[in-house]
Amino acid sequence: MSFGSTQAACRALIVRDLTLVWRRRGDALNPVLFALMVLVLFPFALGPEPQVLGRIAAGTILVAVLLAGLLSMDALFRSDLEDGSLEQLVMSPHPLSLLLACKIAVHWLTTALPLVLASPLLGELMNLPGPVRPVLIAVLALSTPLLSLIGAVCVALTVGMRRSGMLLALLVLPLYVPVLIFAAGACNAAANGLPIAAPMLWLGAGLALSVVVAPLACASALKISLS
Amino acid sequence: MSFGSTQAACRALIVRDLTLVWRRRGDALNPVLFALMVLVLFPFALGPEPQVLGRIAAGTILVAVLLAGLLSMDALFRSDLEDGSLEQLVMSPHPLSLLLACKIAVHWLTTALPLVLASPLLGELMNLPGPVRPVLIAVLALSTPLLSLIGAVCVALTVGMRRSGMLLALLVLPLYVPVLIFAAGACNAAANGLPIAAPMLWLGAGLALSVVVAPLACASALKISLS
Amino acid sequence: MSEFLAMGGYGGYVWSAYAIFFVVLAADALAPQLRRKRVLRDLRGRLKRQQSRGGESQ
Amino acid sequence: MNPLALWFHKMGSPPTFYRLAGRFLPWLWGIALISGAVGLYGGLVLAPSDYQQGDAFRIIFIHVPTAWMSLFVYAFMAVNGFIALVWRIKLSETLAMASAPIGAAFTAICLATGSIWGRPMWGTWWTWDARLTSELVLLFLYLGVIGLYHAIEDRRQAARAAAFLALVGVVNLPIVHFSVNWWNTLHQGSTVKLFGPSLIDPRMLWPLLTMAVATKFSFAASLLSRARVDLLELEAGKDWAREVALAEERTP
Amino acid sequence: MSPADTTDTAPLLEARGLTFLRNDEPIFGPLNFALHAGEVVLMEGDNGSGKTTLLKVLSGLLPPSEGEVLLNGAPLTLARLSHQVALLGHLLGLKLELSPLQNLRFAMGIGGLRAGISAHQALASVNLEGYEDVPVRQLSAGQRKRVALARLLLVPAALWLLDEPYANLDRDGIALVNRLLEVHAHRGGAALITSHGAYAYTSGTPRRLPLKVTA
Amino acid sequence: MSPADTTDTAPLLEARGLTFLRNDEPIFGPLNFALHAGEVVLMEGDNGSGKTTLLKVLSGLLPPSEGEVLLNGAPLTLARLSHQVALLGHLLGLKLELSPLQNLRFAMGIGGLRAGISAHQALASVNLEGYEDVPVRQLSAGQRKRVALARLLLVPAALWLLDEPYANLDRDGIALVNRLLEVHAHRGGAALITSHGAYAYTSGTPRRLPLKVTA
Ligand code: HEM
Ligand SMILES: Nc1ncnc2c1ncn2[C@@H]1O[C@H](COP(=O)(O)OP(=O)(O)OP(=O)(O)O)[C@@H](O)[C@H]1O
Ligand SMILES: Nc1ncnc2c1ncn2[C@@H]1O[C@H](COP(=O)(O)OP(=O)(O)OP(=O)(O)O)[C@@H](O)[C@H]1O
Ligand SMILES: [Mg+2]
Ligand SMILES: [Mg+2]
Repeated sequence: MSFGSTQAACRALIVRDLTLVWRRRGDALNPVLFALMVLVLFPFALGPEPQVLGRIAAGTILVAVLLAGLLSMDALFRSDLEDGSLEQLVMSPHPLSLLLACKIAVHWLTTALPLVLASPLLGELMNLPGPVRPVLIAVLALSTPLLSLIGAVCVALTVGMRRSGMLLALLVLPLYVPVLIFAAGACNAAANGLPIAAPMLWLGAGLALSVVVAPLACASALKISLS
Repeated sequence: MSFGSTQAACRALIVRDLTLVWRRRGDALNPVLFALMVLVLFPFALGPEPQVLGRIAAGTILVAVLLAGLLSMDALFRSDLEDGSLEQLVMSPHPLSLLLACKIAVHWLTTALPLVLASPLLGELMNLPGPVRPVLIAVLALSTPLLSLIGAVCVALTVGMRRSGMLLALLVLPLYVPVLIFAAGACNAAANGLPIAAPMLWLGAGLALSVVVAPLACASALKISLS
Repeated sequence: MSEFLAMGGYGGYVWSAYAIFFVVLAADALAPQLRRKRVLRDLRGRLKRQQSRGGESQ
Repeated sequence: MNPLALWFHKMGSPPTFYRLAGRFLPWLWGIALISGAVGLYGGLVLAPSDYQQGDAFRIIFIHVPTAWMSLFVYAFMAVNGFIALVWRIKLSETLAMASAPIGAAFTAICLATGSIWGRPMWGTWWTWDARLTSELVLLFLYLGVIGLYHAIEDRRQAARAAAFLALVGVVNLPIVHFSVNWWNTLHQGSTVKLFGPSLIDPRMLWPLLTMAVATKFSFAASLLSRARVDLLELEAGKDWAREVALAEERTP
Repeated sequence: MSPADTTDTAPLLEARGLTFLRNDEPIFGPLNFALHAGEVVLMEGDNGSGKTTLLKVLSGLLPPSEGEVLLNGAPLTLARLSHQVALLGHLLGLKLELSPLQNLRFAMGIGGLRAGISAHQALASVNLEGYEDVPVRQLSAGQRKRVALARLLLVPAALWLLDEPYANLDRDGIALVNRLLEVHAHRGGAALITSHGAYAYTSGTPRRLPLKVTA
Repeated sequence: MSPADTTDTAPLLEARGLTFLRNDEPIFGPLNFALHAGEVVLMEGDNGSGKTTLLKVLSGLLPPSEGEVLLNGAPLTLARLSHQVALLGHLLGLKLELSPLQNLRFAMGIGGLRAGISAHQALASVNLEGYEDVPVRQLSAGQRKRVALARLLLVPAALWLLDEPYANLDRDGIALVNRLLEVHAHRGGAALITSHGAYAYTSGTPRRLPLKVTA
């Protein structure tokens, strides 16, 4: 009789979640497509003048990525809740926060990473000025995991609810605002040829902090909302 | 023994749906709050310069209202599907399209109308130029029912699916683009002091057409996706 | 008096601000009173239901 | 047991609290109304008009107290939420959840009066300045707490979840307060200081402080009457609630 | 409830060579059966044998792949059928936010009202007096099922299609369902009910309709 | 399975004055009971009497409002308990996209593995040979329940908490559950199973634990 190591548990969870994503690999593209479509709407809504679009490109891309991430967040625990595997996870003998960290990591890998990789394309679409492009990628790489971690805590709070979509947005957006401010700050600085170190450092510090704190908070929130 | 008139059936449906909204009246504000929050994100992402904001205000408000409507659309049939009353509705002896038209009307009244009413506030927030303001309200009053009707058909197609959120967005957005183009066209014309009759007429024509066609299409789509 | 109401030309601003202040705070104060009435009514209805059901079973 | 928790257990048993709060309430409302009347007379009539802003500055007597209250009530809610999460004391849950709508009301007043004031002073109803925006985010936080509380069916679980969210949102408080120092904003910086001399005419200062007292008391009164109803609803099955219901029927 | 003395009238429901395919795999084979007024038929089948699917076909929600369904001798269409057929599936079709009375009023508005019964009486006959105005959310699973049964009593449908009506009910509830079925059969209605065989249909021996997977 | 000869050892599970309140309304009253190794206890109660809630409290998912739960004589904490307790609720905890084998592998990774059994063997003992690699979505309801039962066999938990294990199962499935329970009891495990009384627990007469609402 063996109770299994925590490492084995994490591995089993990651393997399962990746397999599930692979089984529904069409869905993994959804956030990219959504962001793409939000961005496509803007030229229609504003008219196609390149200067206007270029001026607002970085900000709009950030907002689109943020909204896409927000909408994909809802699915983080939903299917596990609906089929009862979330209870199995909570009852497992291993630290819940570690298991949740694995889940969040897989979720980021499969929903946000494609967005980061697609960002040069999005920049091209929106006429993003040249010097901002590498900065935008770096900013997205730093801020999307931060958004995922913050979002996961709020999702854990709303997980037992029906019709949680809008409520989740209401809970999450105030917490996303600071991330957005620093991300946009870096892009603006790059556009004006100013140093971008300060906002990037803030983002990095936020990420480091939330990597440690968010899984713990997420675990407590989950226990509250399952009870 | 009486089988009841179609009029009585519609009245029963409207009374029930309104009672349900009233029971959860907090939720009815969600679309407004969401649109507000999307708009709030833009000044953070773009910086607070009033001219820039004013230039993109009308378009951004349209996109925000469109996204809020899209997200609230998902709930149109969901709870009826989940508790089985959708089957009762489909099996009722009265024309399904008429019943669905009532449902869509109540949904518009309770989710989109608050958005239309809140649009002056949104315009104020985004520094919308003065002459565009009345036009924006008129445009929203014409285009939100159109969006609801188009959206309802797509929702009816995806209603049986789990995790339909993103998929719905993909289906609906291409259909929303023409509406967006005319709506933005009217606002741009107003901003430049040009006549706005043409795009408004197109919107009105689209609305008239879809008031007739969409409930029928919605009924067929629903029957397909329930079987 | 009318000079006081005019507030040096800023009357509209000042008085509308004060109006909002009073209306919102009055609503805030009234809301619990109304809810209290409803809760007490529900409570009494519940008591009656329990009594009538208890009477039936005995 | 922790002495704080012990105190809460004694004072905070719902029937005791219900009775005590009922006895305090008239006094709290009375003080709030009287000090409010005095403060308003001082602010609207006695205080001289500002040399720069004319009479428009009189909005200060409601704007600033409600702004302070918007922060104070949030802090109060978060502290009670923390107690509710750690020691699971029902009274704290109730107090935290009852303060959310009051805080939202103060925040809304602050935003509304601020933007009415901004129109003549800055020439615009709204700008995306750090203080204004962070105050708006504060309103959203309040609304999120209220929304989460009402979205969950079990009242106590709902209170814990919403209290958790309130705690997470505490990061916004220092941002609201220090935004005028950290970023250069259109909004003016601190003029009233707790320690050291204030940069404001005493004839303006005393009505302002009186109004601050009045809003504090109106908060306390509103909080207690909300918490009373909440406890009554929460404990509807208990004997004391039945007795209250019957007693109120006899003396309506 | 004596099936023998009603067989000479036109059957209320008749299936002729009824087949349903999903992805070209047969779910249930060619079925031929008739259901006469006054009959209660218990349909038995193992898990996944297609009971729920058959009821959906019979109620017009799913189109049959082959064969046809006759209602009073005429082919089934969704519009004609709905006056005559009431379906109670796994999902009860109740709004949790509304009271039993509000739910029943909606059902009457949509489906019509049988002569000689009111919503209050229907609730009384399923032992729910006193719960008229309590939100359904606050009712237990068994009480919710009773509200759905009250709807059956209320709407003027002669044919009841009940999918596992006993599931999740306690012994009292099971007895209630049997009583309602008996009353319904006595006044000339008919019912087709499903079960996977682990529950007892206690009042008399109903005609059984075995459902075999043909694949 | 003879409860008498095990009562002198420390009970596997013990509840002392266990109470659970929802919105301050008691769901189940002060409960006192002990469950010894080798016992299978059938918990009966009407709809809404709190059976599911009790199982959740016993498995640590819900905190008790009053009283305590002892596991092998020590108070229950979520971390300690999970090696020893397996819960099978209304929701089976299976991923429909994955095969039974993949689902079992995940369960082993999270919950550990009992000595002397493999995933293949567990599937065989619930009569699912040949279905190892079919996505669970394509299995019938009864077969899905069997996969969940295989998980019980696999993880090293001495105490099984089964919520309505017979529901939705046909007669074969019910017999299988009873067989598994017997085997588990014989090798020193214990099980608490719920039922609303309409199903028959066929093998012998189990000890019954009535659950009364105290309100
Ligand atoms: C929508 C617009 C406004 C918002 C949201 C707002 C918000 C706030 C907040 C939150 C505070 C309290 C800060 C703290 O104590 O930490 C405050 C204080 C204050 N506000 Fe505003 N304000 C707005 C407009 C204005 C305008 C237009 C003026 C005057 C021109 C003004 C004058 C003041 C003054 C004098 C204080 C007191 C500062 C002190 O002594 O600490 N505000 N405001
Ligand atoms: N929506 C669907 N898509 C594909 N296959 C389905 C669908 N619904 C049911 N099936 C399959 O059709 C078959 C019959 O299902 P049905 O629900 O009718 O069975 P049942 O007799 O009601 O079983 P149970 O006793 O579990 O309720 C099963 O094999 C099932 O897997
Ligand atoms: N999440 C919840 N929130 C509020 N009340 C609940 C919740 N879950 C259950 N209840 C209530 O608690 C009581 C006990 O429910 P529980 O599910 O434990 O009953 P049960 O004995 O399992 O009934 P059944 O035979 O229907 O499964 C019921 O009255 C139910 O309405
Ligand atoms: Mg079935
Ligand atoms: Mg149960």
